[in-house]
Amino acid sequence: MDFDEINKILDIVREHELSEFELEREGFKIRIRKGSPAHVSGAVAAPVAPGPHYQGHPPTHASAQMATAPEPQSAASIAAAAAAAEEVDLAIVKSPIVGTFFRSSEPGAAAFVDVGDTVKKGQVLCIIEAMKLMNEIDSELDGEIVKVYVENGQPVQYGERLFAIKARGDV
Amino acid sequence: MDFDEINKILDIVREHELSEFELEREGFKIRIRKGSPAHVSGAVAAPVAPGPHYQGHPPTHASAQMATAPEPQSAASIAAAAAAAEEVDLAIVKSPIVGTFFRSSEPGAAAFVDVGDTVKKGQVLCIIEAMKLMNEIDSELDGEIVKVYVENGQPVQYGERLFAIKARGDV
Amino acid sequence: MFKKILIANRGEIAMRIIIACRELGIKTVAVYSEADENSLHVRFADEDVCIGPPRSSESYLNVPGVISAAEITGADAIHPGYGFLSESAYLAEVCEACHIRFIGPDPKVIRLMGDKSRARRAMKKAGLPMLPGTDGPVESEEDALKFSNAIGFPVIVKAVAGGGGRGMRVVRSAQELGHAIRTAQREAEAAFGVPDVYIEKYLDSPRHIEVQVLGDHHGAVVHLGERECSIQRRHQKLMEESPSPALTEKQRRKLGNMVVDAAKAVQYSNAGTFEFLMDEHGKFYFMETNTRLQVEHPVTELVTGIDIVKEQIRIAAGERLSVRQGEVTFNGHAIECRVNAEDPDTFVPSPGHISVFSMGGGPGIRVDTAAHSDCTISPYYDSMIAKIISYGRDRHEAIVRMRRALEMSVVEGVKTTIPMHLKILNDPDFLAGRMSTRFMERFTPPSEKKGSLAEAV
Amino acid sequence: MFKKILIANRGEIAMRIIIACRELGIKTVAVYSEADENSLHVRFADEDVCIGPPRSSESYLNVPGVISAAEITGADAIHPGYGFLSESAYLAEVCEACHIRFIGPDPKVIRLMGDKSRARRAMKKAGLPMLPGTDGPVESEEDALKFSNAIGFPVIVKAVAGGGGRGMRVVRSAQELGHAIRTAQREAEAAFGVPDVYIEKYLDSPRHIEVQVLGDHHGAVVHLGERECSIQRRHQKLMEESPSPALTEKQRRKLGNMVVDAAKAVQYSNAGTFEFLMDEHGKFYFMETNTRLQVEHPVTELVTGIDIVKEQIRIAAGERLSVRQGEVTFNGHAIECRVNAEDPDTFVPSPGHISVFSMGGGPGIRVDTAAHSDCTISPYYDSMIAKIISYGRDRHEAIVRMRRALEMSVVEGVKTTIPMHLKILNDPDFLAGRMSTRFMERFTPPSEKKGSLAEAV
Repeated sequence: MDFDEINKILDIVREHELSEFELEREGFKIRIRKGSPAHVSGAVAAPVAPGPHYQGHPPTHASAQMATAPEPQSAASIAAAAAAAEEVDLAIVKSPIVGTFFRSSEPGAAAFVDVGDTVKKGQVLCIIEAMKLMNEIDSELDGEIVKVYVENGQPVQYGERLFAIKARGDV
Repeated sequence: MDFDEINKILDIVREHELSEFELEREGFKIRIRKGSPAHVSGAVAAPVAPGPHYQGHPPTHASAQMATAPEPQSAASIAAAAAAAEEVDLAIVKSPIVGTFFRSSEPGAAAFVDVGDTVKKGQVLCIIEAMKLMNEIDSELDGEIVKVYVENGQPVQYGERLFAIKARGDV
Repeated sequence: MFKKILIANRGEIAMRIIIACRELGIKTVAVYSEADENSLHVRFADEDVCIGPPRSSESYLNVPGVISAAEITGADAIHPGYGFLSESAYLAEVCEACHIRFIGPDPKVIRLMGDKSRARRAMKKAGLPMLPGTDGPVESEEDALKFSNAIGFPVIVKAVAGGGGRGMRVVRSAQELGHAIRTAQREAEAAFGVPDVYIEKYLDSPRHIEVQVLGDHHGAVVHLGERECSIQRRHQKLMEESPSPALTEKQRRKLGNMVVDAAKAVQYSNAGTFEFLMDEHGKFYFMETNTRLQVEHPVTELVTGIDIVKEQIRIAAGERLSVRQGEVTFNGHAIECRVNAEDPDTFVPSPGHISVFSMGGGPGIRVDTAAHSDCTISPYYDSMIAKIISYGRDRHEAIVRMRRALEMSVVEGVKTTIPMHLKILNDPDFLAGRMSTRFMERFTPPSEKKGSLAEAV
Repeated sequence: MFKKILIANRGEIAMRIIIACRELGIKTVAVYSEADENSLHVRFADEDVCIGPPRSSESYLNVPGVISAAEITGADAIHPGYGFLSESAYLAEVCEACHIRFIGPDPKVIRLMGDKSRARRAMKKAGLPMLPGTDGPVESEEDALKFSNAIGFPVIVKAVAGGGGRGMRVVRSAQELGHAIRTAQREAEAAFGVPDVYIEKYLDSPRHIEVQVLGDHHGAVVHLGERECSIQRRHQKLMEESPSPALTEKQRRKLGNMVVDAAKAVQYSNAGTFEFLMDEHGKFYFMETNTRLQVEHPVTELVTGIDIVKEQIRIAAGERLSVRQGEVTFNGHAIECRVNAEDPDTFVPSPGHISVFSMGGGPGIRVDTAAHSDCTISPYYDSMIAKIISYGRDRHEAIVRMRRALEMSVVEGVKTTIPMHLKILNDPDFLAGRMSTRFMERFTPPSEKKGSLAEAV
């Protein structure tokens, strides 16, 4: 059972609008609850209405929809929580504008920063070109670059992740 | 058990409109719940989301709609169950046709039957006039008239309640 | 004008009639079977009466139930829609006896047109062109050959007592004729006990063209142009349009006038449709008259601007037609797609609960439906859940609008024929207006092609 | 023709433009704010780019964001819709500089028409009738009286530096004039620091009549008739129709030709609307030109059969107008109701989650919307959630169709203005076509009536 398989199961759960799915086999057990809250023994859990999703969402956006859906107690959100935990100490630098992402000041030049580099607050991390203007994106903290999300020359939207930085205190 | 098999099970769940499905065999267990949330032991009964009704129902039909809605755990169905219990020993004579309900053979004549009367199988209970034809409605069992639902001269629809009869065995 | 109309139907057409009544300020009574208790037509009518259990034969086809419902609610007219009792001369007669107005032609006309051989004789007499055929059974192979040569091959040999495709043979040359007659006779004898066969002109790939008429009770009849309904599967129309891409203005006028004359000859009143086959040379052959509103009436409404259902009601109330022939104008082009709850490939019905129902809208799109999010398509009745009708300045615009409206429609819970419609709308022959009643064969799974000859007849 | 168009808008108008692009076979790019991630326009566009946070000033009004989105997606044109950047000469100029086609008039024309006093001078020169007024501030009470007598009472005294209703006085007779000028001057001085006032003809109950034009880049301009938009509340149009019940065929032609000449005088291209006030004597006075698509364009589309948005795109791509003036025909009558998520009595916005959304359909009904069941109306933007447009052979049919379409519409989760529209549609004055911009005062709660004078100006 890997993430592909789990994703397949989650697809099934969504497609069939299941509220609960449990599968157990030798050395393996999975249980998923979705949408409506789980009422477990003794607990007085407040019921949560299922998220207001438009069901006719074209498939291309389906995953995005799922990821952004407010489903506080669903398996999907538990997975998301795990992912968040992983990044809990990381600062994510997001693009403040729409444009094209460049990692260096000009073609052929060295990248402003790379994974493993230590950066200081105010240090240029990248350039985003918009309307022929080169907008320098600075680091807002001291820390270490642990991830670069976008490839050189790729377009980025507003709010798109660019870098993950591990703050100095944690280095 | 692979995805094909799971899908087959899900088809069965959907086709039969099951709310829960559990299968266990050596080294394998699957459990599926659908639609309404799970209530497990000790749980404080939670409010259940209303069934999937068309919300735009004009008020005049609201009650009818509600009563017929498939809401296995809703308050409405509990009320219905109570009503059913009250009448559990009664035979309800419903109108087999659309027409006008008459309790006697002609204006001024005595009613065929009245509350408290004992009737025999085959005895005329009332007349329903449809297309100028007087259709006699007979009792299908021996028993006692305990209720007359419709007033003399009133129109009745198909399936509308006319009389309640307490069967002989219970008298 | 009527005060209250009972609608002896269900689904989108019941909604269509309720809409017309609302626009005319007339109260409505819905009748329904137990399966339709929560249907929109019940919700939107002013009154409603349950007339029977789910089976149509005991509810929507139940004449005493319908009449009694009209009596207890005090309705002064009945609109039968299409299907069910819409071509029931009996209902029309009972209405007459009960002093309830039947919104449709006179029962005598319904009866005449319902009897195919009498109708053909009457229409032939009234001047409509007929498919050439031997008047009676074939007497000898020689006569048959002489006749077939005269009308030209291909011809079709048909059992007089026939039906269901048995005792039928398409003959493409003189050499095959004798053998075909003998085989057909043997089949006919085996199947129906009567060996008699007759010969008729066979059209290989005809178009289905029909003409909409309206007649009032003052002797006026107008035609509202034609509809092309060649896109069919097993005689079920799937997509209709007006005007036909195959007709010239002159043909339209000629065919229309011919139909108006024929309708006048039988004193036709209210709405009706005269159906024709059109061969590749542009010649028309009368098939039959539908003495009722058709499913595809909206395409005519869009190109003429005339509300056919409201005209029906006004006519039945004794009013004069609101237009003369010279005032009927044809603008733009309209196409209708029947969205059925069916598998788009196999056409197997797909009843069930619709969780999401949203039809594309915007410019040039009309949607006639009784479906909605969170409704149930019951297995008891017709599988059509909506009609999407597109309108454009020309055929191209009507097509592209239909295409994007279908693409933007969302139905979840049941399968629909929308993907099939999109296939048709992208077919080069369809785009070029090259259609015939055999068009859908290209989309039919191979297993179904067998026996398609019989179907195509 | 363009290959890919970026739509710098949201809501129903973004959907409307996507629809036009699909019909023309052009790819689309949606831009959206973080609040609109799940909106229909994002779902139905071929590509989408998030351009900023919910606040319009940082997203839908963000010119660099819009231009960058066009650049990274390779869009070759931008359609601005209405509102937001639609009348931004700056966006049009940046587009020019970036070799992206702006779908709208030339930036110089946008700038000219956006400057009200320059626009009035240009339009006066081009022959449009203006509301009579003193060219500059009132010099003396004597001059003012002479002028007022010449143009006839009532007149309105307005602060030159004015706004918001302060420094304004309606004067109905010569006796009141002196006092009114002095009061207005004092108010103006207090409010703006400048006591200057001027005098203009005051129309008590004018109609709002506007003329739709289309101009191509080859010098051709046509008008598509007028729209009557007198049903307003605080200058917000609520219901529009075409044609106006107040215009004769002759007036329509005269007004239309006048506008075409004025548009040609400023080399107007693409779609635009010339707004007028009409007094009780049928005289027109130019107000302003909207250099963009209007919310109410569908009523014109329905009576002319011309798809204004597709024309806009074709014009911007350099094509010639698809019709000459003589080919523009007007058939039937169309009415639009703007369904807003607002309290129908107090007009307080009612954003929130829509659980059920179903608009009435059927014959003669067009629905333009980006709402659907299970969608959220965000508080950040305009409260309009749908436009229902009805079409009929005549005004009566358009009205009864609109009425039943509204009655059959279901929206749950937010309040809508549907009940208000139904009130209007049942109002005897509305039914008789007797309207003015003061029409809505009868439905306005008393607390709001104060200050309505200022609003009505």
